[in-house]
Amino acid sequence: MTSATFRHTVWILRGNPVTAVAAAGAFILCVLAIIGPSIVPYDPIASDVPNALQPPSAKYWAGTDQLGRDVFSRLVVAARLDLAIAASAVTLSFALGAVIGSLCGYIGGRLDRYVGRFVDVLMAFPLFVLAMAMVAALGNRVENIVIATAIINLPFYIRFARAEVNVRRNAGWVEAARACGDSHLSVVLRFLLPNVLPAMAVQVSLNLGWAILNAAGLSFIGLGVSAPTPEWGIMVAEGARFISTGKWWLVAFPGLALMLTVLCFNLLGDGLRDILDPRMRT
Amino acid sequence: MTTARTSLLAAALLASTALPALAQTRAETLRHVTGAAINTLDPNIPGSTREAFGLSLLTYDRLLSFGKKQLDGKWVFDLDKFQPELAESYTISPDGLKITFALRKDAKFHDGTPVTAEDVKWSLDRAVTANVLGKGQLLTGSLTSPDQFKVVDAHTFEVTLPKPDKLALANLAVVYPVIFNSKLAKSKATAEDPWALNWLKENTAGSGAYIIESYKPGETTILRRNPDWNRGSADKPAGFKRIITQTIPEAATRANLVEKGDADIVIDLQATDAADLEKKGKLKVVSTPQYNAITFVSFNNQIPPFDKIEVRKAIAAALPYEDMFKAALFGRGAPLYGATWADGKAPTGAIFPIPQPVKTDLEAAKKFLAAAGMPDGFSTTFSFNVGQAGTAEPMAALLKESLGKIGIKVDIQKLPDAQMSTLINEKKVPFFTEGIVAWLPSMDYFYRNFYIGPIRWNYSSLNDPQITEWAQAARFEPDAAKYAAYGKELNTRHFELMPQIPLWQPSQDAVMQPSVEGYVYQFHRQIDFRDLSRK
Amino acid sequence: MNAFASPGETPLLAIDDLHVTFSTRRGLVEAVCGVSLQVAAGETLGIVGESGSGKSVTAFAVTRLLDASGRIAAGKVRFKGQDITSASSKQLRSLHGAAISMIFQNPRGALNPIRTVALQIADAVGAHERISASEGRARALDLLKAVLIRDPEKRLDAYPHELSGGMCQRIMIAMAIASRPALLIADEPTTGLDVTTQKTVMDLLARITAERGMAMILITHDLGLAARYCDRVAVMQHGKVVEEAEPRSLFRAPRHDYTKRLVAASPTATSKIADLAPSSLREGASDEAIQEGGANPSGLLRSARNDGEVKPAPGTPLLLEVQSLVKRYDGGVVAVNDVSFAIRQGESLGLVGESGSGKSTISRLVCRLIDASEGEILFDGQPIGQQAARDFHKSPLRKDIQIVFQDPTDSLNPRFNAFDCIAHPLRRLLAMKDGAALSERVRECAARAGLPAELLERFPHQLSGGQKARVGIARAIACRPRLLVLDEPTAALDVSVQAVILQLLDSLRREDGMALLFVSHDLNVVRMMCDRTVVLQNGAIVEQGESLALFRAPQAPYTRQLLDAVLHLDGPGQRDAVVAGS
Amino acid sequence: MSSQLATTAKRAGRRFLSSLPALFGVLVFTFLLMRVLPGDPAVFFASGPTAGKEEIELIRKSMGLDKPVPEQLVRYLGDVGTGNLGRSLTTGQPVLSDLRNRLPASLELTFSALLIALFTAIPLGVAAALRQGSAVDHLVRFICALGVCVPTFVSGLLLIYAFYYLLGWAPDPTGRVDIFTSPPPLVTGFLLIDFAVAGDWEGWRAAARQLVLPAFTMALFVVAPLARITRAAMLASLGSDFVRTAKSLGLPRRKIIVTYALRNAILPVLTIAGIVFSTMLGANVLVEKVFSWPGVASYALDALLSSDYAPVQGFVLLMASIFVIVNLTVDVLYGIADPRVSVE
Repeated sequence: MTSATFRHTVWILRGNPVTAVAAAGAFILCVLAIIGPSIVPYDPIASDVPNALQPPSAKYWAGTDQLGRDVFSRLVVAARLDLAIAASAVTLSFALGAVIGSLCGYIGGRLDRYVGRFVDVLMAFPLFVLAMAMVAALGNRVENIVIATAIINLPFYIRFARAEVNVRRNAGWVEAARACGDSHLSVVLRFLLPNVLPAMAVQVSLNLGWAILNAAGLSFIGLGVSAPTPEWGIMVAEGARFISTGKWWLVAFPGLALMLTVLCFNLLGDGLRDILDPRMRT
Repeated sequence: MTTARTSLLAAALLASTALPALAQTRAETLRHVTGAAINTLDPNIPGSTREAFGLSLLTYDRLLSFGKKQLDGKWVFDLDKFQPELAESYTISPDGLKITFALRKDAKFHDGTPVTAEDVKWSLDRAVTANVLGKGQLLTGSLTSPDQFKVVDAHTFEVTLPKPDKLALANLAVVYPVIFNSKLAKSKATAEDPWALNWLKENTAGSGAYIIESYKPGETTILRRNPDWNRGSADKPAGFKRIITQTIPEAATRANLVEKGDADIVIDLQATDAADLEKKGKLKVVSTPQYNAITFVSFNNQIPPFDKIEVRKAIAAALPYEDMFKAALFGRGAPLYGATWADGKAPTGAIFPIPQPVKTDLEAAKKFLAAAGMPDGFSTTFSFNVGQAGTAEPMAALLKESLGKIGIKVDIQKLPDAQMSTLINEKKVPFFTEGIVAWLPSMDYFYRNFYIGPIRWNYSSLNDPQITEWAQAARFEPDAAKYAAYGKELNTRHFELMPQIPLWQPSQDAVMQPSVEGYVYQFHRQIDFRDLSRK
Repeated sequence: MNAFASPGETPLLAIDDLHVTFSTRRGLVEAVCGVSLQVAAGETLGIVGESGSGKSVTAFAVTRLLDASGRIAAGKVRFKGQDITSASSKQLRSLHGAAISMIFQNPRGALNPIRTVALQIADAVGAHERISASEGRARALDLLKAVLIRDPEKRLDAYPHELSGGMCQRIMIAMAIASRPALLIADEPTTGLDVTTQKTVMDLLARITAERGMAMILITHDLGLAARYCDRVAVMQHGKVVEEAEPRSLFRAPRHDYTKRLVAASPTATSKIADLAPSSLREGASDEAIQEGGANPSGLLRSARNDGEVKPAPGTPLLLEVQSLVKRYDGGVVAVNDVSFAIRQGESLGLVGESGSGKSTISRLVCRLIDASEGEILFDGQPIGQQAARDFHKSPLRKDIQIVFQDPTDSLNPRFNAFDCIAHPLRRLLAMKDGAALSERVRECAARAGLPAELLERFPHQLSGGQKARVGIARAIACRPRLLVLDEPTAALDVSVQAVILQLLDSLRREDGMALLFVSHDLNVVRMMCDRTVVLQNGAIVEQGESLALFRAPQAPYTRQLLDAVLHLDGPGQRDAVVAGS
Repeated sequence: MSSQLATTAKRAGRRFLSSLPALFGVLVFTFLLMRVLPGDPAVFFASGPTAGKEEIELIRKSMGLDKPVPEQLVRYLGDVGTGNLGRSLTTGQPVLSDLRNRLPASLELTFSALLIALFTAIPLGVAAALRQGSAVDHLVRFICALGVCVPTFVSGLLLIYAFYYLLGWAPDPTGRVDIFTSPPPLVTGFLLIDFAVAGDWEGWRAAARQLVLPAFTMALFVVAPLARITRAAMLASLGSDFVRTAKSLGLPRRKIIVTYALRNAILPVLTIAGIVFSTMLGANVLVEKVFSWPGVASYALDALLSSDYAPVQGFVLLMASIFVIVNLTVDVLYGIADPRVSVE
């Protein structure tokens, strides 16, 4: 980051306390994801049935679940898996979508039409049902959840990259690059792609939150990560069973974690948009 | 501004109470909520759901139905006692090969046609001939061919058996051999569909206590009382004028509904909700251990390393029974572990299942493992289906933890229901949990249907000639003492082989308004609404 | 007509020590610092200046239409004695349109794209009086007639996108005069329009203001426009009025240094490259164009003074030969229709035409960035038209044909710094590896393009327009091409910057013996820069020949029309002539 | 004007034709995906206590599963061509009639949610744009972000818990209309409309009461994208030259904001609303589940979990068709609202 960009960022953040808070939140989450397992007070997987379903107390900050496991510890440890699922799903669709979309946007023609058809087919699917079907077909393991989430995100990235490249394909600097001896492919990969990435980064941030929710939704209908791995979506889904009996902490805390995380990424995405939007620069 | 207005509108809509003038009939209406759906009106159609079976009990009559008995203070169905429905009485010939039914003379179908022996004959012929579910079931009562059914006169009907079979009568009381209005049904039959399967799937031609008023598959079914029906014990129509069955997929919502008084009865709550409602004490909670059901942890006895008895025994000694029972079921059911068998022999043989002499003993488990030649354990997967995640998930987590202590690494696999049943049918799941139910819970019935042969329900793929032989012998053993002796051998052998580890019999928690009376636990784990009435 | 409001008489508009500030991330920036101006009723005041001089901001401050970040920090603006700076929003609303109205640059954008012309004009009328829908329509028709639109009835139900830019500006004028304001502020009203359209629109404005006795403030960067249509001209620089006078005296004998430079830099029918930025004016100058010259290549001033003929000798071989070139786009649009011309080695050829004449397409065809539909291009005798543009990057001739683009901002990769931009063709075409040789070569090219070495680390958004243009030029000459295509290289630059850049290009050409294909819409510039000129209209050649001869005695009517529309700095009283003549 | 309509219609026709391959792709892809599912529906539904090989084979045969997959596909395509979508094992009914019965429920819910969302999002977005950078702007952004970060099943359950269980304001979440209210004569299948047609306002209120919570749950989730795009579009049009023109002409503020800025800003909102509608319709699986709403999505979910092919295939086809129709509608509306489109 050049110093000017840094200054600009600082200026934006000052005018945007919400984004600053979101950025801090996202940072804390990432830190938790890394060091979480080593700082939690209890083993997130070890059961302690005699102490099951304890409400929050000084001993168990967020209460205990059906098996007497400490909800707080599970929450903290789950951060890693949840972020990993979301991040890898989004990275996957981002990488594929950026390359495919850029090529389509730049080359156009038949490739664009074929890919466009494929994207149309994907878009016409009810996406959540598609994700469900894919997880059901491939088996509900973490990598399949990632793949399903990535695939249903893919069309958006392709379209986005395509549109972004399309507006730039006739820019002077693209023609200049070709006049300087770059082939079409090199123009796409070395010139256009780096230029559309920042705009797509915004999308990524917004999408991270969405990917987390998607995984949670899959968990809710039973197609999520398997027990006893702590994962927020499953914890919410399990906790939802206890709503009617007033064991609120089982759904409230994981729900809150989910919500805050998604909130952070959404606000961060919003903020990033402002930082990267050249129109905001004076 | 608009937001404010919208939410005001919302509040206004929410706050107004709009129960119409049906209130006075509310007391005569029973509202039942369930998580599942009715998918056919004829219980014989392949693929029928449990709820469809439940419905058929109301819309159709059979020749007879099960009686009831008290088990630990709870009313349950009695396999050995029958009460008349369309048959006024029956006699069994001394050699046990001929059963003669005297039909009621006043019984009429919903369209007013009298019920005759012809109708019974057509219906039972259909059950053993057509491609219907009844065929497989009636087989277990030695009812296989139309030749066995004879019309003696308009109101006398005769069934002949090749061998005296204890389950013949019981089989006539299950949901399949319902009596159709044969004239009506035949008029709807076609050349390709001589038994009117297609028509009966969406229409009823019965004489039952209730008439279908509206049927929206997967949503609601509304039943109207048949005022002329008098086949109940008291010779009068059923207790409620109307029965509404609604599908509410969310279990927590069902609990809310019954707690708020909006629903009258529900039997498929989560254990935690049932426990909570019982504690609150406002509702009547009838919690009956399902004495014809077992939840077990099963091995595929053909797949290594579970082909070794020692491995199976090791796991049986390592399961955290107490924790699993408490965490998964909240203690709601009858445990099948922790018994003591004095001489290593089963204490009784008249019934199955009986509590097993297993308990958590990690040291013993390790010894068994060592004996199996795997002192360091092994890796395996443990599967359960999504539909049972509520209880199976915590169970699996505890199992994984406990087996980890003796070196067995377990990967938990949660499979969509259809996938799980397919894999089980193909005998590809090594280690899993399932539940079984026997409609006719006699000891030999269990062994014959769940531990013999290459059939789907032989979950453990057990293939033990001894068990096969004893079970077949017990089936036609008329003498109770000898029968029990076979049973004792079988139960002992079963424990020694440990093809599965029976865990418990979960309770069926029927939660109802205090005013609802007459609930009986039925063989098909549905409510027989004909029993119910309001105080 | 009285050019100066006589003292004692209240002027129509009086701006008194106006200060306008904008809040930016660098803190407050003062865009207008102490401007005082007066406009009498019926008078036309010109405000000229380059971008950033504060001329438009002044106009927007007067009408209180500044962006949210802008604020009038001090000063008074009185309209008929009423202080606008303290007017309530209600008062402002009655002032807008009814007393003061504005017309803008980019007329199409200034109209609501999804509302018909009739409704928009009726809106303008209805803003200040109660009228029914049918009255509104009738009034709209009257106004359309007043702005001399052809077939006014038909245009009533048209949408802006269905009309040409000139027509949109007429409609804008119709809306602006709808409520009979006493003052019309025209902010660059003809920028972006073709020269011929520019003339008709300006004539219309002059006529309407004269007929209706309206005062007008004409804000423009074009001195010729101000000279022709204004009674009085104020020159602005850095938010201040540096000089104010009647146009004839202002442009004939500018007193302020900035005005002198501006006048010199504006190409006229007779000016020469060397006159554009004479060194005598550089001393003490503080504007961007001159400052940029900081790393003056030694050759620049020398060659600028040396205005000798560099025309190649008659026997010089042809470098580029374009034969019957046709470019058709999907949908049958013919952008270039049977165009043939040739350039000798070291020769400079001008390509002029209005928008849509196909001149940019030709420049890209020649550069082999796009494929021609028909025709052949010979470079140095070799046919290069057949090799697909897709593969031309592999051609050994790639480095011999380079191009400088119109918009300097658009032509630089935002993610490359200046160094990488210039080094890019060296790495690619000459396969130079990173190292001392490369950076030496980049520095050299930068120096020749007049770009100080310390700017090489900067990214495009950190450079000024002129600096970016220099980066673009340095990149284009890095491989020492034999043909340099210049696609409107100065169209996006202020005149003073344009002057310096033109000088730079001219000297580079002399030093390297490059041939130039100079594409421009500005006839004066082409005349100065090019030995020969090709005039294009609708994709076809109208006329071509020696520049001097062609401009002196144009043969084709279209060329004549173009030349007529060119504005001249000397021409007071033109306005009266126009009015009288119509 | 009429020529504009004609070009719009022509465009719509072209769009429709060009979307047919996509529909076909969806059809085939779903078919194959369902065949990849490891579950065998026959086994699952052969749940009778004595279900043996024979019964399983029977079901397989009745479903045509005994044939090779390519033949199944050809048969299926033929069936779809003749309007036969197969039969659901879960409900025992033809899929087409199931979908026909349930689609109005989903549509009514989705429409209501979209309306609620639009009526919330547009004012919010406009307010944020009018005071860009102010506390209002930040607040709107925050509210929107909050809406999208709660999973619908959580917000749905919480709303039920609060409004039905604790407060008792809402009716029991058991479907479209109180079970004791007699349904209106079937006209459109949209209860609110049918009740209104029948003049049964009591019933109308009952249906509306049922609708409020699920619709809000869904709306909560889509307010954000709509408000965000409204804000952005509104900022763009407020900063546009034509709004400046309108200001310079002294047009009333209301007219500038509504007629000039908002009417232009609504165009991108329209596009997004179309996309949102299609996504909602497919994504309201969880809401329908939580509120026992008898819609098509929960129907498909149940079918999917039991590997009941026909309903899932039918559902996906239906959703894809609706997606196409909604896109077409948006196109047509856009063509009518924006004269520029028709000349492209």
